[in-house]
Amino acid sequence: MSEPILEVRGVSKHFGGIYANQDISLDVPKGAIIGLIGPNGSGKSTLFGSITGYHPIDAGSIRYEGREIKHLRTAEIARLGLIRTFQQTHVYDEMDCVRNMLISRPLRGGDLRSLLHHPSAEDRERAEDLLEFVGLASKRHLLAGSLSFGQQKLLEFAMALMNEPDLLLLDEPTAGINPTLINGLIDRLRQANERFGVTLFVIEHNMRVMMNLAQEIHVLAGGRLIASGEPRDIQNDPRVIEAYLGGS
Amino acid sequence: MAQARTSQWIASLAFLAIAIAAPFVLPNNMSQLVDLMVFILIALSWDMLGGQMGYNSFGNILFFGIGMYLVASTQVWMGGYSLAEYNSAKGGNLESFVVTAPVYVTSLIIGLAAAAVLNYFVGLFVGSQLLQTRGHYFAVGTLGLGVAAGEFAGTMDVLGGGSGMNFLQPPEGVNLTMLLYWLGLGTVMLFIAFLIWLHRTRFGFVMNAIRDNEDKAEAMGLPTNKVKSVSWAVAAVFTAIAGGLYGAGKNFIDPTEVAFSLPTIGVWMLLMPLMGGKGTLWGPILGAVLFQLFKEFFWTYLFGWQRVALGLLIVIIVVFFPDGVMGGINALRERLFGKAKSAGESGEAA
Amino acid sequence: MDNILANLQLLTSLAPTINIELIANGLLVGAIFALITYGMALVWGVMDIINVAQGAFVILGGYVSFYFVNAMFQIAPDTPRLLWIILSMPVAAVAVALFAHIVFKLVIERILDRDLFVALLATFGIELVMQQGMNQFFSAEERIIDAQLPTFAFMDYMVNIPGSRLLGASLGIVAAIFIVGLVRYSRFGRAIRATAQNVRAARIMGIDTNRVYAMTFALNGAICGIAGSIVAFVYVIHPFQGLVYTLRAFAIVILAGIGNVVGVIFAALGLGVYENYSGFILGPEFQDGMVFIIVPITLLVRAWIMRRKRQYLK
Amino acid sequence: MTTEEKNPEKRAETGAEKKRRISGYHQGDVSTVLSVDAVAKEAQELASKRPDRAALWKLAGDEPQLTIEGLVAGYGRMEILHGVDLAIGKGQSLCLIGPNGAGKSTVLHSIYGFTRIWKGSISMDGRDVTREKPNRKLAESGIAYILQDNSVFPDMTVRENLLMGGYLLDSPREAAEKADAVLEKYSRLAARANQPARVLSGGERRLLEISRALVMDPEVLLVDEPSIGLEPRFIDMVFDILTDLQHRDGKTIIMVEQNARKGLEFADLGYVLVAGEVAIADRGDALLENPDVGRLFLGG
Amino acid sequence: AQTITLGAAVSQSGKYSTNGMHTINGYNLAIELINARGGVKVGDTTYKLAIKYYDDESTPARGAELAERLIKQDGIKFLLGPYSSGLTKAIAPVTEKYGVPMVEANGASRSLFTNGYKYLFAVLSTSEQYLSSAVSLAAEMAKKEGRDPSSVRIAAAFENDPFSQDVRAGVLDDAKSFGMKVVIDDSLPKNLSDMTPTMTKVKALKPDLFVVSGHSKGAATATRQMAEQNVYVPMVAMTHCDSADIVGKFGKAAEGILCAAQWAPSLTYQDDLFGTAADFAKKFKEKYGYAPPYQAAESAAAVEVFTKAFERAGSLDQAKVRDALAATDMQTFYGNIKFDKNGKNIAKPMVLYQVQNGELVVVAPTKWAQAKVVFPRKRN
Ligand SMILES: Nc1ncnc2c1ncn2[C@@H]1O[C@H](COP(=O)(O)OP(=O)(O)OP(=O)(O)O)[C@@H](O)[C@H]1O
Ligand SMILES: Nc1ncnc2c1ncn2[C@@H]1O[C@H](COP(=O)(O)OP(=O)(O)OP(=O)(O)O)[C@@H](O)[C@H]1O
Ligand SMILES: [Mg+2]
Ligand SMILES: [Mg+2]
Repeated sequence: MSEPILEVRGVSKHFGGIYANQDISLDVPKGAIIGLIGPNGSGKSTLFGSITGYHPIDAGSIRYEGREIKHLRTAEIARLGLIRTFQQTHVYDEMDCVRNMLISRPLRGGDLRSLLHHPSAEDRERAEDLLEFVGLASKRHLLAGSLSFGQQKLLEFAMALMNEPDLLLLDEPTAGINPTLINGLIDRLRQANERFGVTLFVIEHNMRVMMNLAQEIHVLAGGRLIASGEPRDIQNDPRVIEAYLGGS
Repeated sequence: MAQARTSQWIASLAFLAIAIAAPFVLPNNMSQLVDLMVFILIALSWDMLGGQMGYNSFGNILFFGIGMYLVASTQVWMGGYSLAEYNSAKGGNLESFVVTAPVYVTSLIIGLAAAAVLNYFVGLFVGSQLLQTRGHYFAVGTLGLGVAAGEFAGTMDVLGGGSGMNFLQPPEGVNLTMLLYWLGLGTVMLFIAFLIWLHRTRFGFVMNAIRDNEDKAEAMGLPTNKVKSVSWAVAAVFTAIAGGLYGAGKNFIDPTEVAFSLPTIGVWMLLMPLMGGKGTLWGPILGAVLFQLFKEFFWTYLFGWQRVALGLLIVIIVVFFPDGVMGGINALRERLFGKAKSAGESGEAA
Repeated sequence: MDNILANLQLLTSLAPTINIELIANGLLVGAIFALITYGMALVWGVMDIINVAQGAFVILGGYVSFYFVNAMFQIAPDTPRLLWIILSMPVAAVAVALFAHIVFKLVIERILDRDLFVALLATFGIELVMQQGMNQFFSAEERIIDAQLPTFAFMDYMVNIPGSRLLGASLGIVAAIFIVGLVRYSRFGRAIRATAQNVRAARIMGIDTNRVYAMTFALNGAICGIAGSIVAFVYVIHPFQGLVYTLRAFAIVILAGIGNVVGVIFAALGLGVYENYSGFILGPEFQDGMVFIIVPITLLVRAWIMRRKRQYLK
Repeated sequence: MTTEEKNPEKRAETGAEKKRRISGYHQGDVSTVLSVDAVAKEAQELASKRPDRAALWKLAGDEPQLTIEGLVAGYGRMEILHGVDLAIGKGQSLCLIGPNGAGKSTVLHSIYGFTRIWKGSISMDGRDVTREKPNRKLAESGIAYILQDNSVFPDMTVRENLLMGGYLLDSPREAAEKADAVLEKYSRLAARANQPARVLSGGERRLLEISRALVMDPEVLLVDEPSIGLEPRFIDMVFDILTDLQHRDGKTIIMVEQNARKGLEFADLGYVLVAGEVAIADRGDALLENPDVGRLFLGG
Repeated sequence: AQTITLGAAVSQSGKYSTNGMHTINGYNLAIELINARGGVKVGDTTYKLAIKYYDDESTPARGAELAERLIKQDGIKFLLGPYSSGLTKAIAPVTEKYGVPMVEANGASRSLFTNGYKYLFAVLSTSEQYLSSAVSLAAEMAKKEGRDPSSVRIAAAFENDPFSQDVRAGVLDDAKSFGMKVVIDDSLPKNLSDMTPTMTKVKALKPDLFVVSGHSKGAATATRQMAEQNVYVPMVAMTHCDSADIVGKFGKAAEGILCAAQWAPSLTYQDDLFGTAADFAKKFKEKYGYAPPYQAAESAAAVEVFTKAFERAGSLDQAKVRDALAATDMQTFYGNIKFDKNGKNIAKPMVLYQVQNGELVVVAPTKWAQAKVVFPRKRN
């Protein structure tokens, strides 16, 4: 595969007595769609947190586009084009959907002066487009806090795309989404990947999604990386079946 | 969108027109009008943090007090006197310290400017530190700072210590209340224009984003720390100017009861936005006007029970008008005319 | 500066026994703060309401106690003073608890689910009403209950422990232990803890959270009533004196960390001692300033530590 | 152990799935890509054939325990449900499915008393409970609610959390017995019995929340998206618990589930909710076979 | 009849409210007596007197606002003073600006009279005189014991507010002139509730004279804590003992404390309105049910001074009244009143009480002394 956009090397992270990540190393190649699966509590979200600077890591290194980012803060990392979504929905409750989208326009430099402009017509158009796509066009002027759980999830996804990330970490994007719409989401993810070259790194419990989307899957269990490989291999890997997909 | 913008400007012009007419209509209420300008300034600046960003600060009184002392001191210093000498008869010895009218006016304006500049940096610094805490911790942390500031000011002999400090007496030919009123009104208009502009920029959006979900804002790469400190610093600038105007109007500074008076001004500045509707532009202004009216009414007609009345008023407002008067008006308008503007557009207009 | 040096010298070489007295009195004062703060922390933790009127409740308790004791002296002049003083505590506790319950029904109940800012303002409003109301009803005169207790002197009168403070602190501790036990071991206590940790979940378990709130607020009223009686015979009560206690209680909750009940006791005792020392060394005029500046400073230190873990103090 | 094996009588038709030991989320392709609007339009058409009340009552065995009639409800000024009918018999289970934002959670909210109700009525055992307050629901009507998100007590241990489920029981001993029975059954929870609930992972937490219902001992259980965020094995475990509750303890269960296949497999009755109205109602297994439902709501 | 309305913003709530109440009672009693006698004759017309009050809540900013409101909105042409120096300081610039004569009775701070205010008149002795007689008394006692006055060591605790800080300045000046040493010089916080650190220091340093000033609360707190902490100083002097009623509150613990006062009922002054000082005390007690603290007496005197000035000016013109006020030279039940060019009364000395057997007894100056000073205080 191509150059890695993200290199995770020997990352460990513990909370009190719980070792959530232990010595994890993996690569995310540029332009790929990579999956991350594992039982509940195996440390998947924690790994996302470690990568995006949510908490300092105990050991290891994280390189993004060849550059060490473990010392950077979340916002700085995000400004490099590495964006994540959350398992529990995170939207701006008291603002309507359009504003939620407009705020999500990328801000690369982090310079305050770049904030002193009004959103352009282009931004608005793009925001409307994305809302249309996730089926929230008719809700565009509702406050995000009053959307249903699934709708918030969709909005959050649209916001992430609005940010035009280079690498997008999605934490269970389809949890709570209607199965038919999930198909659409997968389609759109593929488009984003193919057309705009967004690299995707996705956590999912829904194997239907994983099998149809991911080119390569990493499996965590008990905070350790226990297997990596193509979806088909993973599905038949005895260790993965034992730890996750279902024991004898 | 464009329509919302015009209505903002129309409202501003209407406000300006009323404010210009006010001294002629109410010549006997000049000092109340000066106070009103001060209140509008502190309400709007408090709202930048409390309403727009969701950080409830009790510490803005810090800038108010610093501004006040700074203006008074600048005047003494520009009058060519030593501050320590001036305050050596504690409270300020006015008879032997006189200035001419031009010196008085210029020193007042320069003092206000100095207060603005200095407090910008104080706000930036304090903000960069204290704004790292959130919620209750932030509220009580700033409260501690506000109270401590007053107590320490009372120990500084060069500022007159616990005996306080007088402003210089305005010389003959200076109509102080008029001067303060026009200065206050000018600052208010400047602030309003600034806020109208600011809330349309992405900076304004980010302020709201911080209020709604700071974690998310960070994850999306927004420079939350910078935005928070700078907003507070801007709020500090206008609060400090307000402090200077208020002090000059009252003429006498007492460290804990005039300059850093938490139980009065310090609480009023958050009460007013709440009364009017926080997180909006016109809410705090409306709140300041209403508050001033209520306060004066209570103090005149409910003698001896005025605080009881004020307390009850506060309780009634927070219990029954959670979104302030603006919220009530919007609800009424929606009921009468349907949802004329969507929540989003009027949110943006805020 | 010379002043400070001289005071330090007094502490370290000239009269080191002073240290004992400063510490002892600081602890005794701290115990009273602890009681008041415990009630505030309870309401804060369970209902997420910062009760600005806490000090006014305390003062109200003081007045109830004052009038009760005075009336009893009149009715039965020959009975021992101490008896009535101690009896006045349950009386004040019940009276203020009732008052708190009325406040709850009229105001607090309606603002429970709103943000902290609303609760702050509402309780501030209540405080204003109470202050001036007490001013009108009880007049502005400073009131005290003279307990006429002896002072215990040690070390040739260099260390003195006033009996009233000792009594106040011990009663405060007894009350605090009782309340801690109540919260920890009773069914009501379980409901309180459940509500504090997750309201919605508590409701779904069938807990009548509104009642829990009401009881918590009334319990806080009772605590304030007791504290008020103590304040009346250890210090002075005055309609406008409440703020002193409210602000200190804020400081103590923050120093201890929200939700840290054991911490409240240590923070309160520590603050009592710290206050006495800063008053002694820097001069009393710095005392209040030093008490309040410690709040942002502690927060900054803690925020700084948290920031290294990339977390925030919430 | 899997659902199928436990309830052989219920599962004959899903032969293709039977080979997987763990069903969790179902497999399948993702070729049916419909836009949200397309789904909405087609669903609207389905809704025009909405079932009448008699049909619903019949599904519930004509002797419903809990009924909703003509419910118009929402939040603030916003009307979300426009006349929803629902009936469920004692010991039955019902699964609500439908697009995001259709109002599924709102139905559960309304039963529990969290919404604003303009019209219609909700009754339980013939008693009108439309205006009963949420905190009286469990005590008086025996309705328990498992929320869509977090409802553990973070600083209590797992065991204490279970005990809290028995808060309304008369004796603490009874609660303790029930809690211990739960712990005995679920070793994953037993292993953590004395740890504070806040250290549980999302899945373990969900398990705790649902198994707590065993201690609470309600008549009717409302469950919002029991399987959200769970690993496949846990999903099965959760449905095991629900099966236990329904078939062993005779509880009535109303559930909302986006993992619709799994939900419909479990439930006796299935309702499809579209834009605040019941569009289709049928037996759960019949809905699974319904091609429209499959295409529009089960992802083809 | 026509009415002259005087204006006053006085603390009815806040920390000065006790003394504010005494002030208002004093004003009201005077008005009542004057009106009962027919009123004030100005030129050819006789006027009744009335007072419009506001509550300044013990905050200076509010005081200034209210003064302005009295003048501008209510059209009040003559003001009576508020309670406390701080409030007076805030109000004086306003009355000065509008040329409104103000006779005040409760702002004693010396710094009020260094500003060249032309419309401010104070009937009371300024604050630096409050405790200076205590300092000279200490010197006297030292001499009697055969010590040099300069050997006297003073402990001072003064509230950090304009009034008390001025009292402190007076004490420091006097101490300096005797060459005494001030071993403790503490400023008490305004929200005073506890004086433990100061008491501890006093105990360690064993001064010969302990002076305290902090309005009523300061007096009460100091008295109680001195007793509780076993603080023994041979001579203790404070202000506001009478308004704080330390005798009633603490009984024995107050024994031997010296109290500075502007006035005492046993003084021999008299006038035609109230009669003697004792008459005033009697009338006051009849009306309000408690013995008048000096704050009430001086407030009544202020109204009296105003009336006399109206009569002498023969006009209600503000400038003329001001000039009449400036020319005041009279005796009242409260003492002689004559203003210097800065408006402060220079004709009346302070008196010093001592608590003896549960009574406040005048011990200085010798002219009015009812008893000899007890020195040193008894240990209890
Ligand atoms: N902030 C934290 N403090 C303490 N423990 C934590 C924290 N965050 C995560 N953990 C613990 O770390 C472990 C891994 O959690 P993580 O959220 O990464 O799991 P996950 O793989 O995302 O699981 P799920 O599929 O349920 O979301 C869990 O045991 C969890 O309890
Ligand atoms: N608190 C609220 N205030 C206003 N509107 C709300 C509120 N909660 C939900 N809504 C609206 O009600 C509609 C239905 O919401 P509900 O949560 O019932 O949907 P749902 O069917 O459960 O969807 P999901 O599958 O996404 O959870 C949504 O369109 C949403 O915007
Ligand atoms: Mg996770
Ligand atoms: Mg839902």
